[in-house]
Amino acid sequence: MATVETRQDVHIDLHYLTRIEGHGHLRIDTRRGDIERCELNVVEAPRFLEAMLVGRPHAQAPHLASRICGICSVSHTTASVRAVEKALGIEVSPQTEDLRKLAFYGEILDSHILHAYLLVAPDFFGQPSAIALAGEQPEVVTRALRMKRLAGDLCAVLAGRHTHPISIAVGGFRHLPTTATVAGLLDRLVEARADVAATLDLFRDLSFPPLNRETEVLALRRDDEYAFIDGDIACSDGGRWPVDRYAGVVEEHVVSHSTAKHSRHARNPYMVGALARFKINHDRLHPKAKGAAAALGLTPEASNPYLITAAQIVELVHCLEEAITLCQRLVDRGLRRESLVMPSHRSGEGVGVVEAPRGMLVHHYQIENAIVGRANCIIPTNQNLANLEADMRQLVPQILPLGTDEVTRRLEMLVRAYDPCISCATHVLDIDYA
Amino acid sequence: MNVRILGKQRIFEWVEGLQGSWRVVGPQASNGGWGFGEIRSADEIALDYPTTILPPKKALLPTRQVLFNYCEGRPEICRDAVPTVLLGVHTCDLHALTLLDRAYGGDPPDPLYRAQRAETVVVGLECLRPCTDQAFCKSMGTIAPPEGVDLHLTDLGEAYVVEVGTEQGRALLEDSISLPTAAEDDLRRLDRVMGEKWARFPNRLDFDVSQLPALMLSSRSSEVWTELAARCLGCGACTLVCPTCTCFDVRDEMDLSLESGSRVRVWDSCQIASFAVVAGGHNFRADRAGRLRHRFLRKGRYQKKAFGLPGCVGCGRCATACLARITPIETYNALYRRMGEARPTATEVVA
Amino acid sequence: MGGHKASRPRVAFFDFASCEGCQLTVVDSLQRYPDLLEAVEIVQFREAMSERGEDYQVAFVEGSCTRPSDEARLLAVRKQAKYVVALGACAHIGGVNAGCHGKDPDELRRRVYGPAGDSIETGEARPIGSVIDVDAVIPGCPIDRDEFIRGVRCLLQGRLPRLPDTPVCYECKLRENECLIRHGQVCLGPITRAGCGALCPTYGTGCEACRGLVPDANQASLRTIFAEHGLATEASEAALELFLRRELAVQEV
Amino acid sequence: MTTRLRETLDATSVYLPVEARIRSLRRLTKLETLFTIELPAGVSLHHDPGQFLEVSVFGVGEAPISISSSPSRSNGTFELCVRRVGEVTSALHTLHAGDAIGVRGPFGHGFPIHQFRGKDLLLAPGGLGLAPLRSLIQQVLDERRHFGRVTMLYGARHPSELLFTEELEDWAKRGDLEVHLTVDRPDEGWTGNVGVITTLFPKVQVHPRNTVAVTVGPPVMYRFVLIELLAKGIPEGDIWLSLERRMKCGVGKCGHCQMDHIFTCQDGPVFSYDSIKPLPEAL
Ligand SMILES: Cc1cc2nc3c(=O)[nH]c(=O)nc-3n(C[C@H](O)[C@H](O)[C@H](O)COP(=O)(O)OP(=O)(O)OC[C@H]3O[C@@H](n4cnc5c(N)ncnc54)[C@H](O)[C@@H]3O)c2cc1C
Ligand code: SF4
Ligand code: SF4
Ligand code: SF4
Repeated sequence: MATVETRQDVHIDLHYLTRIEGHGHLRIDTRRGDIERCELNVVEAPRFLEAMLVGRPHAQAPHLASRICGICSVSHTTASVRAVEKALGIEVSPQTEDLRKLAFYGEILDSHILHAYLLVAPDFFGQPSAIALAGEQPEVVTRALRMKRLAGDLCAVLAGRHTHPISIAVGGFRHLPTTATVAGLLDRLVEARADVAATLDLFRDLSFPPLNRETEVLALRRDDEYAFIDGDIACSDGGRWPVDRYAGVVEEHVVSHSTAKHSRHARNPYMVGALARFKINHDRLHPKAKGAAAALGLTPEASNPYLITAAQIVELVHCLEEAITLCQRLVDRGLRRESLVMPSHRSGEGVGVVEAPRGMLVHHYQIENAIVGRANCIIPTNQNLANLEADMRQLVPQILPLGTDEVTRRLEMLVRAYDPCISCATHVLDIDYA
Repeated sequence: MNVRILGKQRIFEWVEGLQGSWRVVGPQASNGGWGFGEIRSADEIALDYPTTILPPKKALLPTRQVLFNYCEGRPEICRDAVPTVLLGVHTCDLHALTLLDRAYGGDPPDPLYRAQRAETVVVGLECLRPCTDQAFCKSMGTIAPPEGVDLHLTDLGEAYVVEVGTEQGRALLEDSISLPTAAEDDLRRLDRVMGEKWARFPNRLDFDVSQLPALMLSSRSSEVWTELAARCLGCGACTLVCPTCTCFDVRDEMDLSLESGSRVRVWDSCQIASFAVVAGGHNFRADRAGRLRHRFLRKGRYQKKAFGLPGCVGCGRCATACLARITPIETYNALYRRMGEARPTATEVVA
Repeated sequence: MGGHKASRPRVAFFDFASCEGCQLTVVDSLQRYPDLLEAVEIVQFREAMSERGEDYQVAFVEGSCTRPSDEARLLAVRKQAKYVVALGACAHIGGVNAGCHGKDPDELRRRVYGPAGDSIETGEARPIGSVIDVDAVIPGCPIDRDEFIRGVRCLLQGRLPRLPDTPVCYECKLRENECLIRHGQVCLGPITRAGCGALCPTYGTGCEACRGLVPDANQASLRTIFAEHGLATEASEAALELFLRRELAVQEV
Repeated sequence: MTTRLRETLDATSVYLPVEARIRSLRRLTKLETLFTIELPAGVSLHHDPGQFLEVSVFGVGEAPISISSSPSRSNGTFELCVRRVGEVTSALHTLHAGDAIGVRGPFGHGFPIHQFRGKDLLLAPGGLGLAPLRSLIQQVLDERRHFGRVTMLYGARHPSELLFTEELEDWAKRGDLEVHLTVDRPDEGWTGNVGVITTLFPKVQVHPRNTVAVTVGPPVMYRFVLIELLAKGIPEGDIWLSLERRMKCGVGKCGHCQMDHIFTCQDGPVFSYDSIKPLPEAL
């Protein structure tokens, strides 16, 4: 960390942003209390996965797409299979939909637990890491690992593993767990209610730093459920569009200082992710999750980005309950072997949209003769970066008197609150001008 | 002769009767095929299975087996033999068990194998038609069960004939179910079923199996090995699925505290490049051709010399498993066809 | 009896071009092996902790090297660490980063980014072994957590982990899977190094060769087998390229 | 009364090592160390020269190692000369006096010394081959009167790689053991023969009818030494070798050492040349 302080101004040049996915570089310069520079740069090496999708047989696309990010690879895989399925006119069975949703809940649980407990919580306990926290509060870390293991097992039972799921395929699943295995999971999920309740207690007692900035939020919206897979794109300003029109809604463009593509909706920064989903879909939450929101004091009017973590806890409750319901249904009905649904045509264009742990994720493919001809991916973190900068611009002047160290700490916490996933963001590029 | 009748509707009853005091291992549906595994619920047993990927030997010699555990540096013997009924073993696999008994017997015997074997009662199952188009048990002389099988079942349609071969088998049967003795009519039907069986099995070897060891000896320097080696993937599938393969590797596994752990053995394969590597990096079978030849000579000659029984029982599993289409029947027959062409062994290094 | 227990080795994790899934798998391995934290002292792990020590003895490096600036960082790691372990396919064989049809990085960048991307530093994605000496490899995309733990244990004992030299088919047979090639699916198990327990075939999906080639891989025979099963198609070519592009190119030379 | 190590194994499990202790160790060369090992009270080794033990370092593994001392000098302990080449042998080199190791054995067939009595002996170890042969040499020296002329031809790659150099000097001084040394690559102080071991053969005269030859060395050495021995007219049945193979069990089960129907660990490792000549994979 190279930090120089002049009077009450700050110059922050933080090269080594920790406890986030990927390499980021934070630069803040103020002059006489005014912000001269406020940037979050992406320092991660470029990985042209979008371009690599081009020329691939469509069946391979989900496996390659998964490699965009190790932490939300179920999301990428699901978005990718949905894009292909829509392009080629494939309707999957209800059982497939259930299994996909279940794997998805596994990923949301896994990612949120990782983020809330292992990346964010140390800040609140004044610890530099979960490893240090494990020394002070072993039961907290043990609980986190226990829950994370269950979430990972949920993915593994359905798809072989969490990172780079194996059996989620275009048209269905290539492998099914036995009903007995699902029943075993069900028991563990039910037991995990106690851990989720303890989690709620833990986070209810934490006080999130203050910051209020009204911003637009975007999330998928379905009328039948709290949307994670498919739906319409909904905006907090009231707009609602079919996903095929994502391009008009989310306009991507290059911001010169950082080369992770920032996204602008209607040219204003906007937010995606757990808080965005909560604001748009709170009415579709499981009753227990609604209760959790109330307990955390989280309302749909929330405008403090630090509360993203609170929204994640609410989703934790929701996903656990939904996973229990789904497992129960699968156990009651029994699992049937189904062959993959074959495409009805070989060419087409499709948009797959899901709510990855960090927000709306779009995969858009053009398929020509079973080969991906064009691919475009919109990544949650890229959508959030502009909003995050806007938050920082508002926050910095307010907390300037606290001194460089505290400003840095608050900013780091803010960056972390967004749970940015720079691995995802750099499916395109890198710049490190420093 | 002690022959009983087991009506098919009573199979589940019998299996449940056994489950009281035994681990029952038998064929069951698995992964879209069949495999030997512990029968947890009687209706899992699938006695009409064609063949399995792995042979039933895994009940006696698990793919991974703890030799002993150690704690703070002190080894402790691990005795894990489980009283087992190995149910539904086809005749070729019964012959393979006889070979295993010899290979793992001897002086000294393998203590773990012997312990599990002593706790195992084997129930054979007569094959009435070839299990796959790769089977060649008739050619290998393994189409009829060997001596000393504890119990042996033959399918008469609506019932099994149960032949009691040993005292152990008799005791097992008496403890688990009470069955009527076969009637004259049953025995006549048994004769008829057995009589009809033979014609269904083709003879696939172009020569008599008694010539096999000599053929293999004279084929050592045959070009067949290099030809096959070009196709062979060196994957070892052929040996893993073989009911008579016995090789294992030994590994130490330890926990992260470096204080306790276990020594385990795992199935190994002579088809893997490092199988015969010694210190200094010298490999006694450095190429695939040499490894393939070793495997086939072991099947066709060495085991006969070492243990008095052929090392191949004609189950055909390796032929099914080999993606490169390297099959014993075609290999043996090709060697036989070319026997005239074979040159004297080029391996006398010192002359 | 047994090897002497040294003091806790200091371990650091580094990441280059990757999805960070391997580092995540390291975090996941704590779920089953919490004693890892007692066995080693993690001094640097940016993804999971803010503390940062430079006095590490073992460096686990995730990701492939793509930029000149990466090379300098790798050389520094090599200089400090007694053991450098490549963590995962990206570091080991270039991963999917290196499998992109051999496309020109400049062209890729423009395709994704337009002219505005011209200022971005890029380069061909390479395994870290092309820049520095690597002492050991934990292969896979992502790594297998049990194998990672076994590797750590070997290092604790003062020796280097050895990779199995059997192909994936070997473990596939041990798991009694029906062979996918026989059911009309492309599978690279016959030429891929085992150690994953044939995870993909067990989950109904052809092996993608993320663990790299097995020694003495018979690629020609596998191609014949594909042809015999009607699988010599774009799908099999794409599969061979996904992880093996670099290794197969070397094998052909 | 002591129980033989082999009997304790047979009574429990032939795979279960017995805990032995390193009494002392002596570094012989850069790669080789001589370990003096003590069995637990009440257990004795009772081996033949040429037999081997399976030596364990728990958590690492097991390796076959020849017993390097003779039964005649057992005195409650025995010696192992170990070259550091891989996992187990390297782990052994990290141990100290007082540390425990696991041992199983003795396994296999050693040299048939009774058949050697009354004969001249021509011993030709190469490199580490002296480790097992030393057991035989000590035994022969302890019953020297039973044997005729004893000649040893010993070769190593470099003077620094010669094993048991002090003993070599003592043996040479005795007068009843003819010692010829050679190295492939000499150093400054080397005044002896230079060249591979076969270059020593012209220096010795043998009575082929009454000579037993014993050669132990790396696999590549055998074919050349055999040519020399046969050229001297020594009958194939009087040429003895000890074969190295990968071995995982030591008791003819794991299959690694099988050549033809022969299990090297049990039927060998010591063989007469005529018995392995028909086995193409032997040499
Ligand atoms: C009867 C007999 C007697 C012996 N007597 C002695 C003796 O007195 N003294 C002595 O020092 N040695 C002796 N040896 C040799 C000794 O057994 C070996 O050096 C020892 O087994 C090596 O074990 P290790 O675990 O140290 O080496 P390993 O780690 O097993 O490595 C040994 C060699 O094999 C190679 N290797 C191992 N595994 C693989 C693999 N998977 N892939 C590729 N290569 C591999 C390594 O590169 C190395 O060169 C004897 C051997 C036999 C058979
Ligand atoms: S199964 Fe076939 S390809 Fe594999 S090692 Fe055996 S012979 Fe070779
Ligand atoms: S060699 Fe092949 S056919 Fe013969 S017993 Fe083994 S697996 Fe069966
Ligand atoms: S499915 Fe793949 S790994 Fe398994 S046996 Fe077939 S080719 Fe080998």
